[in-house]
Amino acid sequence: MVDISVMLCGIELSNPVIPASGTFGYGYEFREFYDINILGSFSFKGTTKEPRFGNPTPRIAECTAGMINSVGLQNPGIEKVISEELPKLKECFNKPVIANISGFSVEEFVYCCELIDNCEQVGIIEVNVSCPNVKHGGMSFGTSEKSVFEVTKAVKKVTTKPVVIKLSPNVTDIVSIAKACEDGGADGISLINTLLGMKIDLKTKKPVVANKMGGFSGPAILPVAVRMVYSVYEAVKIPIIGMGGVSRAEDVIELMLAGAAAVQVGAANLINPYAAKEIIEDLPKVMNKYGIKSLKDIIGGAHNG
Amino acid sequence: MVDISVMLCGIELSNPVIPASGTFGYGYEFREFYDINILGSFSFKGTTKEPRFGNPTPRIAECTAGMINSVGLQNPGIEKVISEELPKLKECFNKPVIANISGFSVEEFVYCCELIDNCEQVGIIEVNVSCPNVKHGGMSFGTSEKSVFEVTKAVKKVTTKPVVIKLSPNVTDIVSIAKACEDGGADGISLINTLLGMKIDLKTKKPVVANKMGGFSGPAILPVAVRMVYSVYEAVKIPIIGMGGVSRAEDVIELMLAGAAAVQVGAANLINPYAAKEIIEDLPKVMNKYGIKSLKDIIGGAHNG
Amino acid sequence: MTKGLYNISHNKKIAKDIYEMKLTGDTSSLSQPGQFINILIDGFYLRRPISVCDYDKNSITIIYKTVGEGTEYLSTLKENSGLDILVGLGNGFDTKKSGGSPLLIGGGVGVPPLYMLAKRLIDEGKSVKVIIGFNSKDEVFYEKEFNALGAKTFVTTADGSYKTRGFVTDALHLVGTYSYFYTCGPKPMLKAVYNSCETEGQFSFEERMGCGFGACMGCSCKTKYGDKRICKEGPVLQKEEIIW
Amino acid sequence: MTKGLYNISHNKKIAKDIYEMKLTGDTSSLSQPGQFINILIDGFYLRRPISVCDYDKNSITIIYKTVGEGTEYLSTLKENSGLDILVGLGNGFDTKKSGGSPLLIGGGVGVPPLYMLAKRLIDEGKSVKVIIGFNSKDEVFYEKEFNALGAKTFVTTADGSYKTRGFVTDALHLVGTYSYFYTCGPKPMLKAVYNSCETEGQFSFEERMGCGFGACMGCSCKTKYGDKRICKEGPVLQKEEIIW
Ligand SMILES: Cc1cc2nc3c(=O)[nH]c(=O)nc-3n(C[C@H](O)[C@H](O)[C@H](O)COP(=O)(O)OP(=O)(O)OC[C@H]3O[C@@H](n4cnc5c(N)ncnc54)[C@H](O)[C@@H]3O)c2cc1C
Ligand SMILES: Cc1cc2nc3c(=O)[nH]c(=O)nc-3n(C[C@H](O)[C@H](O)[C@H](O)COP(=O)(O)OP(=O)(O)OC[C@H]3O[C@@H](n4cnc5c(N)ncnc54)[C@H](O)[C@@H]3O)c2cc1C
Ligand SMILES: Cc1cc2nc3c(=O)[nH]c(=O)nc-3n(C[C@H](O)[C@H](O)[C@H](O)COP(=O)(O)O)c2cc1C
Ligand SMILES: Cc1cc2nc3c(=O)[nH]c(=O)nc-3n(C[C@H](O)[C@H](O)[C@H](O)COP(=O)(O)O)c2cc1C
Ligand code: FES
Ligand code: FES
Repeated sequence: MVDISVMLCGIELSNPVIPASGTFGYGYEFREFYDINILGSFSFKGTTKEPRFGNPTPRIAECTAGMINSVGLQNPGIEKVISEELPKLKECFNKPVIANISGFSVEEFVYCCELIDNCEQVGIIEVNVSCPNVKHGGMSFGTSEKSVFEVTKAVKKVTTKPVVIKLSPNVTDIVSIAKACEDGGADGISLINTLLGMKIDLKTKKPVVANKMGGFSGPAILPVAVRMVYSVYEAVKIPIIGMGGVSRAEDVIELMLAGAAAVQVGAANLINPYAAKEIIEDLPKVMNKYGIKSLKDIIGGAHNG
Repeated sequence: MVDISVMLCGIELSNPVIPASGTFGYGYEFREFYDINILGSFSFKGTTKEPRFGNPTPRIAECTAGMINSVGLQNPGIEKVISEELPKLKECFNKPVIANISGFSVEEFVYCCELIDNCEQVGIIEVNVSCPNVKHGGMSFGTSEKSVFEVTKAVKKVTTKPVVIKLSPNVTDIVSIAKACEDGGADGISLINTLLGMKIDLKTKKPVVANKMGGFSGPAILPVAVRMVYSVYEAVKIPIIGMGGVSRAEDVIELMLAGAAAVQVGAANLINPYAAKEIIEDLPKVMNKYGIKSLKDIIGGAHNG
Repeated sequence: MTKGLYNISHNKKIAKDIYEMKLTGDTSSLSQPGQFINILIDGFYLRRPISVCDYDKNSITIIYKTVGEGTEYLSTLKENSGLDILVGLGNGFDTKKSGGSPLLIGGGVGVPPLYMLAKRLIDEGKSVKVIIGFNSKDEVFYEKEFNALGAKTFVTTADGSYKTRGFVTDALHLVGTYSYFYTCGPKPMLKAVYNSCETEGQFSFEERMGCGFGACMGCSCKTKYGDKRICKEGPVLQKEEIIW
Repeated sequence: MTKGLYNISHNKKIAKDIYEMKLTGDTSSLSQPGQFINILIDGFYLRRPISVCDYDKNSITIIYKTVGEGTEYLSTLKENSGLDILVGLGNGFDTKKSGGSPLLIGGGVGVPPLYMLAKRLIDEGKSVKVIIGFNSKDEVFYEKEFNALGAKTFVTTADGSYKTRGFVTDALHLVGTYSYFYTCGPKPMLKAVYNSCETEGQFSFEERMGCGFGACMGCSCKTKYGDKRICKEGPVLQKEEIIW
């Protein structure tokens, strides 16, 4: 018998597989497909202070081995998520959930984290710093050491829950940014959010998505994710949640060898609603194939020797 | 009859298709496959001041819809390229060639460009600033506005040939870096070099390439290339050579709509030695399908309206 | 919703660039006309949403147009190949509101879902009239099939090469009165129908989709009753809630 | 080098995890034993390099081991499917230097290219001895085939389950004298052969490849005669030039 359980920020997960924010709604919709309690955890749709409709449609474009989305953080706002979505979720999910929080100013992040702090269903807060920092010229929070440090410090002050900062891969130096999060007191790092990408329709000769560019994810980006997890693992002591292109148990193991303590599955859920379930079920088989007894033992394994 | 010719830095190319540096050797090896004079031009293997063996092997890893290489600029050094490779090339290629130059200090770039300036076979110098800047802590030249500006200024002083700066996509703000090149006097921008990526072998549990990480290219990266070409096109007036994942005529058109004046084909040449030829042959057919009369007319077409 | 492997029992051209495909497999998750399926095509990352044209206990009929690489490839598939499909997506048309004499208006590949709808309405004892519009004669399909159901069917072609010249709305004066309408087709057509038909009615919309089952928020639209997902609370919206 | 579509005329298991495949198509670009082909496999980005085991006017035989996803998939392909292949890659073995009684030493999937080599050497009137090494009895292949050519063939298995126990070098004392040697197999084996065989000889190497035809510099190695590409100036190197 192999052991697929892992520890993440002091929480024992029955397995490392976590549906990624934005690809699993607020969870209960997937209970039509399977008992979502089999999941390690899941990260709910990016939630902001105010309700947001998000970007105009079309919001989706297809690419080779991946897709672009420009959903633009559509969500009903943190208050409604707490008053309506979490109670609905409670009925079908009895594990700690990951609350994915977004904002356009430090105050917005703080506001959401303060409210979430009281939700006992939430085990970890995942702070997505890829949104444009409206107070500082629109470059995202996640692209400067200074602003990730500030955001991390600020949210850590208002919550006792573990805070994981989710970083954008669209940066020159992911290692320094991850270190700034650690310095700010982060309890973990989520890597990676989507790559900035664009698809142009040859028929209309215009970008496919109305917002012109969007977040590129899917199997195509896995090598970038592996590289970033590997580099950050060497620089920080806090755990890393790896993601980007995971669509099978092999990819989970690859990211864990690079240094991930747990792994999120994003776009794969959209193509196959059973993706996360199938990955969990395949893990023991693939572990046996590669002589792995316990997933806990392989975290960062690619760095030895 | 459609018109597939384009202008690049004052040179008329019979078509926009240019094999990318590092995937076409010094050219004459491909004459075994077809008459390489059908190419718009081609960019020869990245050449440095000193001869280089490059990185240890394995240097190649396979990814979904792409590959990682860590060749590490293996080349016989600029002197030998000029004395041996260019004369051999002359016998099979009668068009201006693009000289791809790399270096680890500004002086090395200058040294190579000075020598190349005398080669009448060379139409354009493509300065690859993705190599680590050994004098400044190892981050590549291409990741800072200041150093691309410096390199550009320095090489422009020693050559009268058009200078195109080839940028790394592994940066937070490609637009500012491209602008710094323009400010430094660059005659064009090549976009994009490879993404930094990594692949771990589940059997050995180690990175596949000896150098651990390497340059990720192939169809998987096209959306990133399109996005960067699109963004840079809005910010600079000099022409852009687009590349990254091009493997068919449709991709050429997509990059040109985004803003590329010409397009390079990299990894595709390795999988199919006839790739560039087939793309050139397919262009008229695909142009007809999408109602395009002249390629010159579509450059940046996705920006209108 | 069910996910399963479906077998192609036929895949044949029925008009210019238009194919009819019959798939065998589990149809237990289908209930309403106007629902759709989401097809995984080898070599393409996203699934392709296609409306159910008809179904029975163990087969589904769809009609699709080859407009891009995915549908081109689909049209090359042979009988007995299998396809991974999500079945039973979307809300579908509500036949309860139809009144006694509903009008169905379809344009191009908006026509297929109306076939199952016409069948259902006729089964419910209603008198059904149909307007189906195409670009030109060689693209016309299913006129015979609608007539065979007992629905009085009017055809328009934009170039006048067959029956009434013009758009679907140009045939409205031919159909007389109707109690309600259902429509599916390209957005400009839906808009014209919205402006021309005075009864209440239902509209089926298209949108680029990430998942097709409500997970990604890729297909959202604003309505007077709040934000809806075309794939989940749609594709069918009520006339009164639509914001153009 | 030629690029073409080759037809699988058979694809059968001949030992544990070992398959023999026969491909029909243009072989005009093959000249030396020890050359290789580079196979495009559906769904994989890079081609897979595999040595030519034998060829004639219009067919090529290869033998491959299922070690990963590409070769696993290859083993599932049916007769008459087509494969896009680059043929005629690498320098191959030079038979001129062999002397009258060459020894061929192969390990695992290093054995196949030696088959064509043995054939050629015997055609040239030379007396050929062969040592082929495997992990265990169920992995042994082509012993019969080598014997049928008239080559005196010694087999080793690492676990001793068949013939001589040990590595190929453990059978060296059985073969007597030889004029020259040719070897192909895993790197540790090549190194052992290098250290054990005193005549001159040729070594066939493997390396991860980007292109297989000299364009990418992915497969370079240092030799005493300068940098070489395994795919172009190799895979066969002369003993005297090798740097380990
Ligand atoms: C609810 C719904 C029902 C549909 N029913 C039918 C039907 O019954 N018959 C039919 O022929 N077509 C139908 N369509 C349109 C059909 O989905 C597209 O024609 C098809 O996806 C095009 O795929 P492609 O690969 O050929 O085109 P490409 O343009 O190559 O596809 C690229 C991407 O864009 C998406 N896309 C392109 N056009 C559309 C579109 N019009 N709507 C949504 N996504 C699109 C594709 O799904 C794919 O992700 C329906 C669409 C929706 C949303
Ligand atoms: C010149 C040459 C001749 C060869 N001849 C034979 C032969 O006759 N029979 C045989 O069974 N094998 C031979 N090999 C090894 C064969 O190429 C690999 O076993 C095969 O590529 C593995 O593919 P995979 O998808 O199953 O493995 P994976 O590990 O999934 O492949 C991943 C990537 O690594 C590459 N790779 C993995 N192992 C090797 C290897 N040993 N050498 C080079 N690339 C590798 C693959 O080509 C692919 O790009 C030869 C290799 C070379 C270089
Ligand atoms: C449709 C869609 C919506 C997403 N929304 C969010 C979000 O709201 N918050 C967030 O942090 N990440 C969001 N992401 C990013 C994913 O959580 C994940 O980081 C990324 O997609 C990479 O993983 P993948 O390649 O497995 O999709 C979204 C991704 C997709 C595809
Ligand atoms: C094997 C290989 C070697 C390369 N060597 C160089 C080089 O020497 N100089 C350079 O500027 N780019 C080099 N590149 C980058 C390519 O020129 C190109 O920018 C990149 O691969 C993206 O294009 P592609 O996706 O079409 O391969 C190399 C790429 C590959 C795959
Ligand atoms: S397509 Fe994903 S929610 Fe509608
Ligand atoms: S594999 Fe490309 S040069 Fe040898």
